[in-house]
Amino acid sequence: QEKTYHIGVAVPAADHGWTGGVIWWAQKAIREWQERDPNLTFTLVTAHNPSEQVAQVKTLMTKGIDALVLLPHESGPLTPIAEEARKKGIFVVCVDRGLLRETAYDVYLAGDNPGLGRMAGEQMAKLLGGKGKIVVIEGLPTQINTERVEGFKEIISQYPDIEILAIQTGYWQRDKSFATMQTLLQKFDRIDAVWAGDDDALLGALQAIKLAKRQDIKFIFGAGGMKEVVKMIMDGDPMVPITITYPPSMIASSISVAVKAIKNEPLFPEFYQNSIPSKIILACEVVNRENAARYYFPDSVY
Amino acid sequence: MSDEVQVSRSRGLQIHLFSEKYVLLWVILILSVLSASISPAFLKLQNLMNILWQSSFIGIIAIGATFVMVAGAIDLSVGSLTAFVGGIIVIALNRLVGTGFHIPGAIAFGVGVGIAMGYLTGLLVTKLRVVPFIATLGTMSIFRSLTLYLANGGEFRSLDWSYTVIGMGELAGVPIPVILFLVYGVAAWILLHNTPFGRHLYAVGANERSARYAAIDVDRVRTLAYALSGLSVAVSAVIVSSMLNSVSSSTTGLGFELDAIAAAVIGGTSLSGGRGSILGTVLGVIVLSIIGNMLVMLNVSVYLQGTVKGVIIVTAILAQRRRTS
Amino acid sequence: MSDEVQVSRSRGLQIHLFSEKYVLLWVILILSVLSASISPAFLKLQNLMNILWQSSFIGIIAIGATFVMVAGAIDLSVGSLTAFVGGIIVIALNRLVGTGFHIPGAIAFGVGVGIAMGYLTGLLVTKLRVVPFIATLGTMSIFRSLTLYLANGGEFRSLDWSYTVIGMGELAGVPIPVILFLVYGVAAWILLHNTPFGRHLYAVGANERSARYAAIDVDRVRTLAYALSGLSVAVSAVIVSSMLNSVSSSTTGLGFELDAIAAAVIGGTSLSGGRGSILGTVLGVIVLSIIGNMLVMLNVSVYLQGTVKGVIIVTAILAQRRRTS
Amino acid sequence: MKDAVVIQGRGICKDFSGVRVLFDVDIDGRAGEVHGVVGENGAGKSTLMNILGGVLNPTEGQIFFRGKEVTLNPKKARDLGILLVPQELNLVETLSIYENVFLGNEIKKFFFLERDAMIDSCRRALHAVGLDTVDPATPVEKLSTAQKQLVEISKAVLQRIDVLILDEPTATLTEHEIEILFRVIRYLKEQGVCIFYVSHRLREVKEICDWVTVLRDGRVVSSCAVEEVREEEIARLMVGRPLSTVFPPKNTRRNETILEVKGLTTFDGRVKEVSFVLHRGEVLGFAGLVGSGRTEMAEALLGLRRRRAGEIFLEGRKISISSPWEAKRLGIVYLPEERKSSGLLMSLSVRENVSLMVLNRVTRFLLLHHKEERSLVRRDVERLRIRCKSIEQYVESLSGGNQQKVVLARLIETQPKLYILDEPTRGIDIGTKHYIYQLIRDFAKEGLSFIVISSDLPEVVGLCDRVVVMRDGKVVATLENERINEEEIILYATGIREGEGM
Ligand SMILES: Nc1ncnc2c1ncn2[C@@H]1O[C@H](COP(=O)(O)OP(=O)(O)OP(=O)(O)O)[C@@H](O)[C@H]1O
Ligand SMILES: Nc1ncnc2c1ncn2[C@@H]1O[C@H](COP(=O)(O)OP(=O)(O)OP(=O)(O)O)[C@@H](O)[C@H]1O
Ligand SMILES: [Mg+2]
Ligand SMILES: [Mg+2]
Repeated sequence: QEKTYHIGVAVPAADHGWTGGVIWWAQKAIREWQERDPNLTFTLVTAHNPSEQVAQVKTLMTKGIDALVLLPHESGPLTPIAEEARKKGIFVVCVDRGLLRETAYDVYLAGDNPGLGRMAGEQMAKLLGGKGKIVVIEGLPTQINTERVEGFKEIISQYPDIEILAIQTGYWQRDKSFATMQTLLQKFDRIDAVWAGDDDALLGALQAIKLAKRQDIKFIFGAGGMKEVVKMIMDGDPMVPITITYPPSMIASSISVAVKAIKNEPLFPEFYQNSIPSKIILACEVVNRENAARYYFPDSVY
Repeated sequence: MSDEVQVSRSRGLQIHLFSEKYVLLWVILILSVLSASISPAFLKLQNLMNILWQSSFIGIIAIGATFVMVAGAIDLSVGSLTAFVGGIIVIALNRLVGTGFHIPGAIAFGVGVGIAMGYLTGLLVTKLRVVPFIATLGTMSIFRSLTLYLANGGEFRSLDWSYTVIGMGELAGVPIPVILFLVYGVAAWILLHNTPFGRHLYAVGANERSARYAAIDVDRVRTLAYALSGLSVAVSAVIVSSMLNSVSSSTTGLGFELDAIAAAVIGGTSLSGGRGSILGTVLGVIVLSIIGNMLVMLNVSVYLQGTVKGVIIVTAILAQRRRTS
Repeated sequence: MSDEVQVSRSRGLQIHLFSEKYVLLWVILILSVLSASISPAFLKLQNLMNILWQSSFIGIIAIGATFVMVAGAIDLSVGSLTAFVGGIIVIALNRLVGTGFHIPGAIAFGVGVGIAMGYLTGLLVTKLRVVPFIATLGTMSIFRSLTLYLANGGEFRSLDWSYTVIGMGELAGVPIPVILFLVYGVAAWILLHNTPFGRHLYAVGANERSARYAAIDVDRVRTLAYALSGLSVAVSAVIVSSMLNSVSSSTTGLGFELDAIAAAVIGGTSLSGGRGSILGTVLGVIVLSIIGNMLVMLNVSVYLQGTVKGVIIVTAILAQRRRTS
Repeated sequence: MKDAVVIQGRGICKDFSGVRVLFDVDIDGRAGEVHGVVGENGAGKSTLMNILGGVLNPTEGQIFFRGKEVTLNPKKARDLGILLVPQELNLVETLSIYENVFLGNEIKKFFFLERDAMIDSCRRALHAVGLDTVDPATPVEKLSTAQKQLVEISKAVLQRIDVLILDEPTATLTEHEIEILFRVIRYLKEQGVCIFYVSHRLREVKEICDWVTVLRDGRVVSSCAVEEVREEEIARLMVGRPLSTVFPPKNTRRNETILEVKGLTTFDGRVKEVSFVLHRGEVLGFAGLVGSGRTEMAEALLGLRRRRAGEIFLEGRKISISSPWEAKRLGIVYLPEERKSSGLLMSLSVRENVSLMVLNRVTRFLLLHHKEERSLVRRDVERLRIRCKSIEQYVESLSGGNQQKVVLARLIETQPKLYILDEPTRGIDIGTKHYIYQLIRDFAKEGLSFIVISSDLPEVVGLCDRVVVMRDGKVVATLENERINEEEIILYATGIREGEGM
């Protein structure tokens, strides 16, 4: 008789498009793995705040899991429970948001938020030719957002001719970003470019710009790699030249990593180490007109 | 103690500029002057239009909430119902594309669904006698979940971009949502303040027993109040979904319930029923929008926006010095 | 018609297993049997402990909310106050590290801050006469914003890991938060049901005017109810912050207010004041926790969890068939 | 037309949660007849009236309207022309007078309200009940209890009605308004309206009614023409035993002053320059018409109404009270006029209501001693003859008079230096009333002092040692000894005789 495995997947509840994408990708990976291997069972849970997530992880542990794929609501709050899980012999894959101590996870797989901010800054400088006035539509006031914005500001500060007129929040939501952009457009008569910290926010802000028929804004770009935005880039929308990936599919990769690890298989045949690397940082990639097709997943929700 | 209650109500054209009723106008004026003096762009006509625009979709929902609250109940489900009805409209629209009447057809369908859902919620409260708070907390959870399920956690995207005309279009320089808001407001005002039904809403909310003694069908009145809330949500869902030509199953409508109730309460509607007015609610929504607009205009730090907002709201209410628990 | 008010209340030791009061016990039993029959792991002692443990921090806040609601008011600020007090505790703890009394010192400080904030909110409602809904909506916004500001949007992290003992530790196999919850519940029960102050809370909530005429210092009573809510939040903040050994400024406590109010209402507390009990609230919280636990145990699809949750909550209330708007 | 039976109840029984409160009641209402219904508190009068008025359904029995059996509900009752003025007033406080009067029956044009038409007819109706100075657009919450009562009655002259049911309409009214009310009743009677009239004031019943039905413990014990019975006989039938209706002897000694009020004036002008003294062990009556400012005077004294001027001395010390809570600390307690909105905690039990002000007496080591509390409440329930199934019954389901007794019991337990009682016996049956008078006298003998505001003139005359008469917020006379009689009081209260230079 073959051994069966149970894997718990804990992610935040969808409070904006990206997290919605995470859930979609998690379900996709779960479905695909279950088709491939009937001995695998999964439980996917979503939480609205860190304490709820801790409670869910506890319940998963009681239910009995072999591996835990955890996208922590916040890093600090989930560290103790992840550590506890690991002590019980559960294989912990920590996704996207780090945990405080290395003893809390076996594998850390994440995007690079400060890197994303820096990359956005560099692209902004490049596209503007080092000169211009910009506004930033930032996200929910959280650690991730702060890291991105700080990274962005760090790069922009190296360009004395680029002025950040305002940094205001759009909460990573389309309608809120729309309203924020609408107001900023009234406040500033000349804006050269806009950076939205997220592709959902970008769509909202773009709508506001179009509606105001503002000619001064040369371009706007976001981050995330949402399919609508990738499509726009692919189709050569003049307003949206690029975006920077921060793929929600990282949850799917993490699930695969967890499966490989508990089955004691190498990551892929050509990978000569038997165990999984303990840290995997996904590079941020710039999506532009040339390479956009490779980032386009028409049936994804994000 | 209600000893110092004002003795006669201002009627008809008699206007007491300093009476309780007009405090909100003063609040709006003061906020505007403040914003304008720091950032002159605030006073641009376009910005004022934007404020009204941003008020429109919450405003219409808040009008619905006013009916429910005047009747002594509460509706927490409006936010997730907005997403649900919005999703339904987009689905219907996409199905009907090519028939030529896909936009009116989808809207009519959505409005029907909105009214039906409101009505059902009403029945839950009146016939099955579930306390309004819990009944609508339940439906809030259910509508959101069904929406997520229908969209698989993603979004509903309309296939016809011309649908955005409703949310983004203008008529003689006035955004269509603003026109809808005003028309809806006037209709609601007539209904609440000038028809027997409106009168009955007040009676039911203020004193259910008296209403019953006066041969008013209390359950029917309250159920209809919820149906009106459903209608308002549907109208708002049309605006929201057409504005962005899509509906996000996870975020559309998030927190609308709190905004709508807050607007109504700021406008003088009592949570315990029997008091409230459409004008008050409309002004309440505008106050909230002005605050939002102002925070961006004055470039207040995102971390401190909540403090500024909280302080302004409390101060605005303080200026009215009214109390109903 | 409310003429057919039930005539006698179950008293003292007399137990009517089918009376309204015990419906929640039945609900809990049925949910448990259901869960256990599908997933036997549900009945593991550890899981039942987990359920209690999960109930603890919301439960303590819900007890505070019960005081406020019995007194006819409402407190929406509990969630963000949890984050605020939690943050303050972690800051104090980090400052005091090395003094040897940093943990008790920080806790005492946090509890003090919690009570003070609750008291101030109470003054806002009673002395400045801001309607409770708006006053606490304002403070909710303000506390969250101050927390974000203090943490710069990030999180507060305690330097001493031994702090987690409170939130994660066990005593004779029982998690410490559960012990705290029980002790707090018993203390609250004594205060609400066995002291003149508790009786005054009911009086104030049942009819403010009558209470005032009966020589009760209504403002003081209500202010103290808010202070108790602040105390409860502080105790809960100790558990939450030590459980996580850190506090997230943006998400800790998010939505606690709705959970706490829902638990109290499920437990029979009226939103219009004058009715409610500690036991009811505690059972209400446990019902909510069981639902949460069950959804995970039974592996319900994430998109449909909301529907299941909503349906169960409404059904639980339906079983009680009670109505207060 | 006259004497035709309009409405008829046959074998009416009513249960409340399994407990029967009406047993096989037969009752006839004839056109052009005033039918008095009397009985002790909790006898079932209001329940019967509510059944005839369509707001309660009988558990058993039939109702016939003009010979046809009907099932009543509020709407049906209105369509048949039955109007009920309930004991506990049922006006919507936040709506205006005319809105209340037309509630559920609005005048409309197409779908819209016809405000002016409603205000006009409402004004005429108010005029008929003597409220000519009141604007129909005034919110009801600003009216005094008596005015609200009159507003309810005004509905009767507005609509075409066949049956009018008045449940204790005069409990808060003074002689002047009662006269107006009687005028209205006589007018309606001539129009052939059938009127039911519930009252504890037997003198009124003798005066206005043609027929009287006596209820005891939910059963009809007698039903006969009014001429056939004397007042004392009705009382005996009600209670089931002979009653003494003589007031206890008054206090003739004059002790030291306990309270002195000088020039009390409120901001709203309802109380002007009120001065009086109260001695220890004295019962001081306050008489006057509705709106004469007696209630306001009490409220101003307690700080519930803002004072503009005036000094208050308690036992020679100048005091300034800003809330009933402070007043209680100083030994002054107040019985509010309106029990429903200011006295009772409807959602709480008899026990919790009665013990509310004396919780400190049943507290041991900071905790409530439930057994002591219960025995304290049981004692009060017994001596005031509060009719309730248990002390855990919600006061909401008590009869009106029993609710009044609950509030009174709460006050009596406090035993302060000074009581201010506003309409203490409102709605209380004659049996208990005399017990209460005796209690007041006993307390007075022990040195407690009383201010009794009352609209019941025989009560003022029979109970009080001295009587202050107020009119338009001013004290117009202070009567002592043999000058305390109904005639004298009415002369001053109505302003026919001017004040004596006060
Ligand atoms: N809703 C109710 N639920 C339970 N019992 C009730 C209810 N209403 C009335 N009762 C009971 O019915 C009995 C008769 O009450 P009713 O109000 O008819 O008395 P009443 O003759 O009008 O007395 P009063 O003179 O005090 O007004 C009382 O014992 C009362 O407690
Ligand atoms: N002419 C009036 N117009 C409007 N309101 C009045 C008028 N007269 C009295 N009132 C109202 O009457 C209320 C108090 O008067 P009230 O009738 O209670 O005095 P009172 O002398 O105690 O009479 P009673 O106790 O017999 O009702 C006040 O709240 C006031 O608003
Ligand atoms: Mg009665
Ligand atoms: Mg009075």
